[in-house]
Amino acid sequence: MFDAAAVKRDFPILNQGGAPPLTFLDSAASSQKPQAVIDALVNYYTTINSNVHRGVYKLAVAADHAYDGTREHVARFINATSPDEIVFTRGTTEAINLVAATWGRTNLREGDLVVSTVMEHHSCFVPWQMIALEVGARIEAVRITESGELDQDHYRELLSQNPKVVAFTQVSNVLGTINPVKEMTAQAHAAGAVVCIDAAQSVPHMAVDVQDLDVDFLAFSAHKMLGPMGIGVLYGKRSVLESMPPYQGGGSMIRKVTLEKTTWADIPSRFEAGTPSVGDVVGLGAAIDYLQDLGYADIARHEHELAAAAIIRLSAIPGVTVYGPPADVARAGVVSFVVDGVHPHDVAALLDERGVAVRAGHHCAQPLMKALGVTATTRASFYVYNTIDDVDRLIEGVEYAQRVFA
Amino acid sequence: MFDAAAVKRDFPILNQGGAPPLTFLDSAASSQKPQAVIDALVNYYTTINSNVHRGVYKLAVAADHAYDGTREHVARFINATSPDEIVFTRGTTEAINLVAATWGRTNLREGDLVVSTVMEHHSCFVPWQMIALEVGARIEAVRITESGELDQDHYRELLSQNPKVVAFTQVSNVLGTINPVKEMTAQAHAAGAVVCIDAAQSVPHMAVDVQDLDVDFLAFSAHKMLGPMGIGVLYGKRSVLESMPPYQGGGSMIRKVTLEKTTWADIPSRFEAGTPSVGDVVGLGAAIDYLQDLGYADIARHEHELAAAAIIRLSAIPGVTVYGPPADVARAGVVSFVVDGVHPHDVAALLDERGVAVRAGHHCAQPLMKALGVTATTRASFYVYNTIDDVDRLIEGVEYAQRVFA
Amino acid sequence: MDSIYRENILEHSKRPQNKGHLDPYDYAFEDTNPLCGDEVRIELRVDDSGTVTDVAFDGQGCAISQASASMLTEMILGMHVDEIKAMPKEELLEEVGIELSPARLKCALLSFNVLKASLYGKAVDEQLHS
Amino acid sequence: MDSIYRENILEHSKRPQNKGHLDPYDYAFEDTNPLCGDEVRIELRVDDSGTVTDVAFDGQGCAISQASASMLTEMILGMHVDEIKAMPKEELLEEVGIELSPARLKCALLSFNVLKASLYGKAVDEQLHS
Ligand SMILES: Cc1ncc(COP(=O)(O)O)c(C=O)c1O
Ligand SMILES: Cc1ncc(COP(=O)(O)O)c(C=O)c1O
Repeated sequence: MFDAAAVKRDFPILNQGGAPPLTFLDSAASSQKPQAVIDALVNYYTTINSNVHRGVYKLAVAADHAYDGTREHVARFINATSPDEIVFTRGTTEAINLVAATWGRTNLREGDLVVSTVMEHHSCFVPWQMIALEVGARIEAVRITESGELDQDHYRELLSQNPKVVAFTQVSNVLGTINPVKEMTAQAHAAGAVVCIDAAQSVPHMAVDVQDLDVDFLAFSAHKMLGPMGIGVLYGKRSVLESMPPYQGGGSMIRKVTLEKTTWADIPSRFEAGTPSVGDVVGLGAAIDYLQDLGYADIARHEHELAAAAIIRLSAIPGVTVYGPPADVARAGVVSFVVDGVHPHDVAALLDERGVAVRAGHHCAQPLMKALGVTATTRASFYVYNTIDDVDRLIEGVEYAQRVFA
Repeated sequence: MFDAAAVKRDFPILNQGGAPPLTFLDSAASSQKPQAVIDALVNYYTTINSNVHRGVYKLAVAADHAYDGTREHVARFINATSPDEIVFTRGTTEAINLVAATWGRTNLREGDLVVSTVMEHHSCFVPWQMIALEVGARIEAVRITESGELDQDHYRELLSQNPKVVAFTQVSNVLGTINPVKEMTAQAHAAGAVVCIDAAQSVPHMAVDVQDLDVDFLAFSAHKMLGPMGIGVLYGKRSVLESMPPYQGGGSMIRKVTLEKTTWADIPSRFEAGTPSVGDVVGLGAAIDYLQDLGYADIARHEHELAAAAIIRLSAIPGVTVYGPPADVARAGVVSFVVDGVHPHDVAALLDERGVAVRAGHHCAQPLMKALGVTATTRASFYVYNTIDDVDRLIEGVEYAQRVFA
Repeated sequence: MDSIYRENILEHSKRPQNKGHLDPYDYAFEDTNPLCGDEVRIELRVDDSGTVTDVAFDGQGCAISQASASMLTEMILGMHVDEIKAMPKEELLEEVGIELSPARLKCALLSFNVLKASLYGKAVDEQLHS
Repeated sequence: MDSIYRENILEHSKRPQNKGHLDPYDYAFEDTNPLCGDEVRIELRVDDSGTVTDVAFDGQGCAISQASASMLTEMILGMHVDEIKAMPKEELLEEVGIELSPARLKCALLSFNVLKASLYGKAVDEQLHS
């Protein structure tokens, strides 16, 4: 059985004591880090630290080994066909910008169609909107249904207009919806489009197999999956990556530089200009180990249990509206809600008085807020270290907020 | 007096023991980290960690405080007029790419001139070459003199052609040359050009005052100044930054997103899309504290002492050629050399057998290698934790390499 | 810990003063706080001497932003435009009377910034970048 | 620790075998290792049956890359082109006979990759992206 209380003991920030104790329900924004990840960082800086790719001395060789070894580890983790398909970036945002700026600027032309959705995080929408505006392409967003799912009829209608690229999220950071990436990708490919997936909210919570999904690009961030901030991954299919010009220019991404002309390194180095964040890459490797030790099947089951309890109990409180798919379907552990007469921001602040950390606002999804007809929601998100007690404290906190504003 | 031996004790990686002990002479590639910086990272992840800019709960407020507080700290450190002029990036490379891609793509037109130099690191040359090629601008490189200084006559000649931008390094990562940034900037401004300075090798080693230099942009990396990998700084003059469109799209850099149109946040957020590397920013703050405690006057004196000793003793070995300014002028602690009959790579590998870590190769400065008429050099670089013993071991190692290849 | 939701905040946010619109008005401005989606619009009517005779605010947002806007309208009624221009933000914060984190400070000061912008003649469709 | 600069490496790097050029040649290719600036060019002459009758290499670089190129030329002299095509890299590495880090492995295999590319008919001005 999954023992969340034991897991929680691995996270020093959650065991600081204090009154009220911390109930951390904002992992969708950024997760906490287990001791193993912190130790990996410390170990890196106290025994390995060196720049990579260019040194012949022992530390540099060790750093290379750690860096490229983690690249292989990540490739296996998402079942890429080769470590060459793994590009390290700062995070999901940079990964998607990289695709929009290189693949996008090379392939999109005036009048072309880009398909996205109204449930996107700004990081998966704005980069495409920017490049579309720059080249004169159109961008259309798939609508959502009442229950917070993508409107597949609308999707097919947009595909019939032969978009060049389809960019959307695997899991909504507001609704918890899990989109059918595999099916949608097959349809997009049949329509001739390249598929770019925002996996920021999926990879931390479920097993992702890029070959099974058959996506062209997939992006995620270490900091949402128990790893350090400042590092993330862009997966790209070899053939697509190889066709792309570089993103940033600088050290490591070149083959030969002359004053007249520069030629580019092979993938993945071509997309990794400058000194990478080697320590954070090592930390990401430790986070993957930790998650795999727990096992994704158990993780998903545990999170669903907590989210379902939260949805059911929140919905039972008069004046509380919960958004997204219901408790009894496959969905992620993200629960957004609104309390009548109490601004979401005030709900969060009053929960904080009780030690419950949740997020309030537009969650970087303003088009979705507009579609839901709200300016903001309060969001509780669950992860491996949360327990059913945390749900109790969330519910008590919401009732407290209602009493204060009664 | 500056006590390098005491300083060295603060760096766990340099005190691991082992035989032969580690003589680390590759700080120009990436410096080691003092315990204080490692502690700052650990403290961040065990007591503060949270996403920034959007949370109302206590951790999020603490993370905001740490993040924006360090921004103020950095602003004071380089004497910017406001923290708004400090943009956090992954490092120098990303900072310069940001400028080339936003300011460059907005302001450069066909036929415009970009002035750089032959001594640039690829990170300060390739981004400008890429954007120049994209828009059809010309790029010209200032030549160097015999002693490895910029040819100021050539510079003035290029300025007379009214370049739009002048981009160069404050300190050469191969030669150790310190360029007269203030004078060159004044001349560039008189010619109507914007000035972008690569300070990757200067900020770690000398006090830099952006108002005194009057540069428009200045970039540096934390990892070369005792801080963590994965974080760096772009300084930009407020008026110039405010005129620029965003770089990457995503969370935090927006003001309002609709499906039709997005408006941008104010500076500096406009240039910081996505979750930043908050822990690494905190680590950078600790590194600045550490350097300021040591004092830049003492640091510069100490490094010059070591570099001068190395230059004099290397030059005295028959068959060894040292590049860059002589020992008795103001120069940085970077010493490049070539040993007749032994490839630079083999010199480095043989030094490594003796525990001496130096770099060999083109040092991401292929145009400079060409100008020097070599394919590669061996480079020793000194920092706060190096002692005169390290110079001894370098010299012994070079003599050993000569014996092996005799 | 001390709650920031003191009586005066709750009172003003539940029963805001001067909420609504003026027609015609002499000064008006509105802005949004991207953090929480707060929106505030302020409208003023002044007499010939420059004294505020009527004030109204509208908008939506968290209790802090709505309460502080309500308090602010009460404070400036009867003040001269020049006095308002010279008013430091601390005066409003004192009235609000609670310790605020930097993020919540933005909520509390939204109405204050909108008021100042209106007097300095910003166009209504121009956004405050504060 | 054990030095990678064993006698055989030093011997070959100081006195390389088959260094120079062939004119005419049947196969040729050259490439650069961006890491250390190593350059290797290999030229081959084969008889009608496809057996290597002459081989030459040129270039500059570290001792490992030069020595391994020198060894490689010795190994393939008299071999059939098809044999060379089938030759695994381990054969050369065994000859080199030292433990190499991944970076130095690239130095040791530069000549091997150049040789293979020449036989698979890559144009001389095409760069190997290996
Ligand atoms: C669905 C989704 N996409 C993208 C992002 C952006 O990730 P990051 O800020 O790490 O780049 C997030 C999180 O902020 C997210 O939830
Ligand atoms: C002069 C100079 N500029 C730029 C860089 C690039 O810095 P980074 O790799 O941290 O982006 C370096 C170091 O690699 C350097 O020495």
